[in-house]
Amino acid sequence: MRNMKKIELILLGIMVLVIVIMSFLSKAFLNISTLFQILQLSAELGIMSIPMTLIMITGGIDLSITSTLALTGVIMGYLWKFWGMNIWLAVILAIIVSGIAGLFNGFLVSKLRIPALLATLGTWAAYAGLAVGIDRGKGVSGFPQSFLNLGEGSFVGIPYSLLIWAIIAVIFYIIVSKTSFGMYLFAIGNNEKGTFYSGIPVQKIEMTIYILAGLLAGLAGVIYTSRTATATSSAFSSGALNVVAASVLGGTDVKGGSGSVLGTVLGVLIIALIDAGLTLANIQATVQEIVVGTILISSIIFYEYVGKSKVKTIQTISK
Amino acid sequence: MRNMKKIELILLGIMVLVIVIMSFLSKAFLNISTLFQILQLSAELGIMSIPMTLIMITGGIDLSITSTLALTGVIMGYLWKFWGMNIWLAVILAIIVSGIAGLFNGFLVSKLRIPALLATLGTWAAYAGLAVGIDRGKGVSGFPQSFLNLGEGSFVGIPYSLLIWAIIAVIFYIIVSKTSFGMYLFAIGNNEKGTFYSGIPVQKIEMTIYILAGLLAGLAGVIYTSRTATATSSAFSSGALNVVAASVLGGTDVKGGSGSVLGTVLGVLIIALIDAGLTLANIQATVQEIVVGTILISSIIFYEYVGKSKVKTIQTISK
Amino acid sequence: STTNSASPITIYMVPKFTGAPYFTACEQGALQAVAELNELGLPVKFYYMGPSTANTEDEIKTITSIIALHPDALLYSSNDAQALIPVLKQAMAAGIKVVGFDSDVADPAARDLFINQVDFNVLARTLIDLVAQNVGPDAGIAILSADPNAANQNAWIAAMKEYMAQSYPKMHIVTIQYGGDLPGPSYQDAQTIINAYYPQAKAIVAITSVAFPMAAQAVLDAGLSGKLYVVGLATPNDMKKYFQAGVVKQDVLWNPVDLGYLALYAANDLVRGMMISNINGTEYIGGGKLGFYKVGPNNVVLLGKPFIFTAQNVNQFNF
Amino acid sequence: MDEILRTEKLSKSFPGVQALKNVDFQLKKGEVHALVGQNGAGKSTLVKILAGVYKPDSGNIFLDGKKVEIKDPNYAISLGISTVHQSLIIFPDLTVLENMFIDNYSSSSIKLINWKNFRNQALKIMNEVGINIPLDQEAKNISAPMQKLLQILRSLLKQGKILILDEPTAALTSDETKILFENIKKLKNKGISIIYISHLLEEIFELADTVTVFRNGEVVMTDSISNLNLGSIVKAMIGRELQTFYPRRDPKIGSINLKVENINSGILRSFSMELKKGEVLGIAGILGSGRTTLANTLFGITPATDGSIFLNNKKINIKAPSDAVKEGIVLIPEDRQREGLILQQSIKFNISLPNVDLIKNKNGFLDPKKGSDLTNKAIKDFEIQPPFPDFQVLHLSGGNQQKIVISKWLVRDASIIIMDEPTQGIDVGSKAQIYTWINKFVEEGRSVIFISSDFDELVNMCDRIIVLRKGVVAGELKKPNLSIDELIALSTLEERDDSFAVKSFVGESRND
Ligand SMILES: Nc1ncnc2c1ncn2[C@@H]1O[C@H](COP(=O)(O)OP(=O)(O)OP(=O)(O)O)[C@@H](O)[C@H]1O
Ligand SMILES: Nc1ncnc2c1ncn2[C@@H]1O[C@H](COP(=O)(O)OP(=O)(O)OP(=O)(O)O)[C@@H](O)[C@H]1O
Ligand SMILES: [Mg+2]
Ligand SMILES: [Mg+2]
Repeated sequence: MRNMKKIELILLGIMVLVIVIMSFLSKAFLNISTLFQILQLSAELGIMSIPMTLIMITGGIDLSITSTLALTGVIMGYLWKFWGMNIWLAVILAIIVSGIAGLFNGFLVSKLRIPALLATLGTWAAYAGLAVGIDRGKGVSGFPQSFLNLGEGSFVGIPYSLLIWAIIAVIFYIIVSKTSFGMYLFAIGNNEKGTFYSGIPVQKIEMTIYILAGLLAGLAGVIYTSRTATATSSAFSSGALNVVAASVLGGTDVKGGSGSVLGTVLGVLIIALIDAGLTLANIQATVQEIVVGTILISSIIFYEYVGKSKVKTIQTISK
Repeated sequence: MRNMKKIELILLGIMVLVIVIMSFLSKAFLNISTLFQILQLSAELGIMSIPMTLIMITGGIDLSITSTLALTGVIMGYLWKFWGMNIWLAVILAIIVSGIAGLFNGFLVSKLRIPALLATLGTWAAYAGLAVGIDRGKGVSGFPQSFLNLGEGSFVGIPYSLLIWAIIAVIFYIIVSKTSFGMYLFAIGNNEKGTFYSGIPVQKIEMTIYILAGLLAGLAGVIYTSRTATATSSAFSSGALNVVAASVLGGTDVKGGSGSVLGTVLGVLIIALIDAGLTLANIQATVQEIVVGTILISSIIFYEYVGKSKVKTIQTISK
Repeated sequence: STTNSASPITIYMVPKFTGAPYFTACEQGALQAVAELNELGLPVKFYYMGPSTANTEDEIKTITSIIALHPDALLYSSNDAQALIPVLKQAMAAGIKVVGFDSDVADPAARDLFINQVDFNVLARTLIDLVAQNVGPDAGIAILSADPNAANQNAWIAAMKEYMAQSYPKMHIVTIQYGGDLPGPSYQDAQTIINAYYPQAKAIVAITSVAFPMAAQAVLDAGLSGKLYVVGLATPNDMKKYFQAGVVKQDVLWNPVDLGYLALYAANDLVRGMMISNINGTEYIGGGKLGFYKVGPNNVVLLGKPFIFTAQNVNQFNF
Repeated sequence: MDEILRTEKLSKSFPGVQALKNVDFQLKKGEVHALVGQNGAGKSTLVKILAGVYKPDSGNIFLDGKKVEIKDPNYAISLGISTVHQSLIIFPDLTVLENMFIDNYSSSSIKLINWKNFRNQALKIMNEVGINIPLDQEAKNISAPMQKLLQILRSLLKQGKILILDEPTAALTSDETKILFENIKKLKNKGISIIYISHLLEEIFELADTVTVFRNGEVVMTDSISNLNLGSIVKAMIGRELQTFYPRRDPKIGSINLKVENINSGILRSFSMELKKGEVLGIAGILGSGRTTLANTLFGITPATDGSIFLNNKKINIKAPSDAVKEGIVLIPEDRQREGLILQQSIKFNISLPNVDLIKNKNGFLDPKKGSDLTNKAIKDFEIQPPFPDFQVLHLSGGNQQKIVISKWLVRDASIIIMDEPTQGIDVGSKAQIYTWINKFVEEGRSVIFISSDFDELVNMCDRIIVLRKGVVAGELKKPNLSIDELIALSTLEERDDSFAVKSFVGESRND
């Protein structure tokens, strides 16, 4: 396992550095409500990256969550607009559907034992197809203000979506680091067979995290819909790989067995702050992409190579 | 190991079926030059999916190739337009750069032993960032006719890009199925350590295929630029997962050790024909996404579950 | 609140995406206006910033960051008629004057002014009249649009249908394809039209600046120059090649340089309170060298009539 | 004594193997019941069924007289059956403490873990048992014997009614074995029933009350230890009296073939040796003494960091296995399945893989016919069963798998073959065949480096034996002064352990 404590500290250091540099580049940066406004835009990414981290700790991956996000929004919108359903009932039903989408992933991965990359590659295409099929590219808007408040409103100055992200992060932080469920995730990522031999219901646990990923992608879909006041199948087109990238930047190991919720949250925050900071400093979007790409690749090399003790190539060839 | 012969036959059957159904749905479908026109649009996907198949046979993956494609186009365009370089010299230099991009992937994967998914996730972001950074989102157009001929022209009625794809497919078909190099790919995918113990230079082989992937992505980038008459960093935005999906549909196993060039070619053709056929038959694009998604997920389940002898879950849990 | 005329003001211009020659032309116009205003002792600090691809989320992020900088005015061209409404309302609430250009949002309350490049009814009529003149009053036409959510394009399509029913009852729309404002897909859609709908469709009407050159290229590639009529909207620089090749006879557009110029003047007028009211209560804005413009219902300002570029006049323009 | 567990006509088969056939087995309260049998006899399969890992094809299990269906490992644990599996089950990235409590599964897995409580429990049990492992180390950083002890501790913590130990001592040194035995006796006195599996028959005589012998998936004998002796158990295990089976050879030792001077690599410290033509050179040592490191260094898996290697007086540079193969040096690796074979592929694929130079046609393409010819020759020469080139290696028996590893190298003209534990987990007949090939190989003037933990085998097969201890040469024995006692003395300074003698005809434990 990587030394996550150390990685978390490094990430914290990077974040502080980013904030310091950015606040030199632009005065606007240090304003709390500005920061909240900016971070709010990463709430969906932040929320989805948490179950992604759990899944990656077990050695899995879920490429389908951004399709689930779009699917949830579209279903919600259609239930409300064309079936005349109460908006909150539509929200609940749509989130249930997202849970079923997660369940299906879990079924493919834990019961049929299809490699997660493969299984969720398939459902990524299938759920996206479904969303486009329902939506027919048209989109729904005109939601009632009560629903839009979710994306617009705030509590003691903190936007709801940030609050929701924070609450989820705290809950999952506790689950991952303080409960046996969390320990099992690491155990599965380390040695799935051994975990099973130890009497731990591996399949049930895997199933659970894929369902959680579906549900949280659904929740993210609802927040996204509310924030943009539109439900469309092209929602969150930036895609699942960005969610994976945020977790990876946060120190999660794609091979499984390592990762932390705190690291992932910091990973998302760093990307968001750099993005926003460069815009605030009037630096072109094009430069931003280069900066983020470079940070990602260097952190990967750092975690994989320098972060571990340097070992002979040949030993690691055994995978 | 999957029975690739059988999978290839099934795919061939599906392709014939698709052609028959589609020609009932639309008369335009059976016209040879129409077919060529349609298939030409899949040439880049087809070209890139071949090295992807080789990499996946060894148990790796390359998510960065679509970024490499865009990067190559942009570099070529800029060398030509702003440095006043001869267009063909620019093409060659850009393809060399794409080879270097592949080399860097190979270095990360085979020397630093960073898992391929992780390494190429990083370079995916980095190369895309680089492309956007050079391009600044502006794009280059107005290429000379001699260059555009590559994307427009044809030889005895067969578009050049299709010819190039076909030639590459034949060469790689021979490499994979008739040479020791091909044999080593399967051996690495099945058991990398055991292959190394058999006196085979595993790292060199891995390095080679990532370089090949880079070079062919570069070639695809040149063809794409010529065909669309524009070099832009947003080229081929449909992404690497589609390339992976085409290989998977063609029977390549993401776990490594299985796959065939013929299967992959058939996979690409089937997707292209369905896409085009449904469009020709006036069926909504939305339905197309559903159809392709469904085919993908069912083929995955078929290959992984039904295609192999049905084994008790418990045995396969040991991975 | 208005600002003292002599003190400098800050204006941000956010295009759908940076890089398209069309938006670069808008930027040129805005820069001309800035230069004039500075000379007049009305200093303006001007920034041009936007996403690198036509991505709604990135546009929202950019605008959110800009709000934090508290500029005096914001010019936008929206990627999504719905999703930008909340963030634009935020900008207005923050005391920023919001002026749309080129592409509006669905809710007039989300901005102070919208500079409409051209009356969409007039534009639609111009296009249909050109088809009638060149192909005949009973032509079947294929439309190549951006994506199904694009507000402008949808309005034009609706107006075309209405005008056809009125003036050319035998003229009909054979198919509408959506190329997503991307060169590759637009080209592919054009090929689809050629393969599947020609000769039922005798004209392609390409109503985005990306789609038109791609449609022309596809017709050229298919050897249908002179047989399949292509008309549409694009910047003259993009079309010069096709005028030369003879595949395109007319290009309909407004002058995007003027559009950017007027949008900037409008923003300046709003910020400095330089709007002129006339006796009847109708508001006018000062458009510099372009003169005065009436503010119509829903706070829409109409730039003018469409302009038709032809092989004879196209070389007088450079944007 | 009362019965606690009984199986009735338990059967289990895997594709191509009947692992258990109508097994009737009875365990009494408070007894230590030993299971013995050759490799593949079915011992671990029974263990895995009792532990809930496998479901039996047919038959019943009774616990305290009640019929039970052990559907998964969790259920087995809840029934009071705790198991130390033969394979090392460890979570390398988790700490020792986390490893110890990993299987503390309860339905309320979302409840917060009380680490303080766990730590106290861990300290208490380690104190009781008499061992000490640093609790906050990551498990991968402790030694292999400690890892095994950790696994044993984990099952002791559960305080079940039945404890199953499947070859627990295979990875332990004698000190730890002693501690384990004391604890087993303590548990027995507390009334806990123990199923104990080992290939070391002295252990059986020290611990067991009852012995059950398995052969080919069947129970062939169950009896009280007092009625048995070593000979009767061995006879039941292999179905006949054991005879010697080492083929005779008249060594014709020639000039120096390979010379190694002062190499350092891994644990090996300035190691030097000479190897002559026509010689079988044995390498002896205990677990972790550096034998595998030596083999891997000479074959280029872990190249030497300094020193020199000469082949026929010419200095050679071996940086990777491909270099070694070019020089005619080949290796039969220790881990047959992971290092020696591509299990998913056919016999033909495996034989061809290192020999593509032999099966190419003029144009450089692989010639399927040449490949088949080469494979058929290997199948014939080495009597591989079944003799089908397209047969998947995964489904071959262990002995036949080993034959493929050996034959894939012997079909080419190697001049030096290094064999690392070549007879490990191999049945008696196949062993004799391997010995015959070794003799034939050196008779042609070539050389063998023979690494084995089976000192009997070394003494009988080698012309000379180098003994390693902690990476340095502890001594060298030459024919005719080869003796097991001397080897043991040299490799373990502290003590003599007669268990090696028994090991020699039962075969070493196999990791699965
Ligand atoms: N999962 C499995 N799949 C296929 N065959 C298996 C499996 N597990 C065991 N076998 C086979 O069942 C037979 C019995 O194996 P088992 O592991 O029970 O033997 P054992 O007596 O424990 O041997 P050892 O002394 O080597 O540990 C062997 O032939 C083995 O190859
Ligand atoms: N590549 C390596 N790097 C570091 N340490 C190693 C390496 N290979 C082996 N070791 C360690 O060196 C010691 C010698 O190991 P080696 O495998 O050579 O011993 P061995 O005599 O073959 O024992 P065994 O019976 O385990 O095969 C062990 O403690 C092992 O953990
Ligand atoms: Mg066993
Ligand atoms: Mg060894």
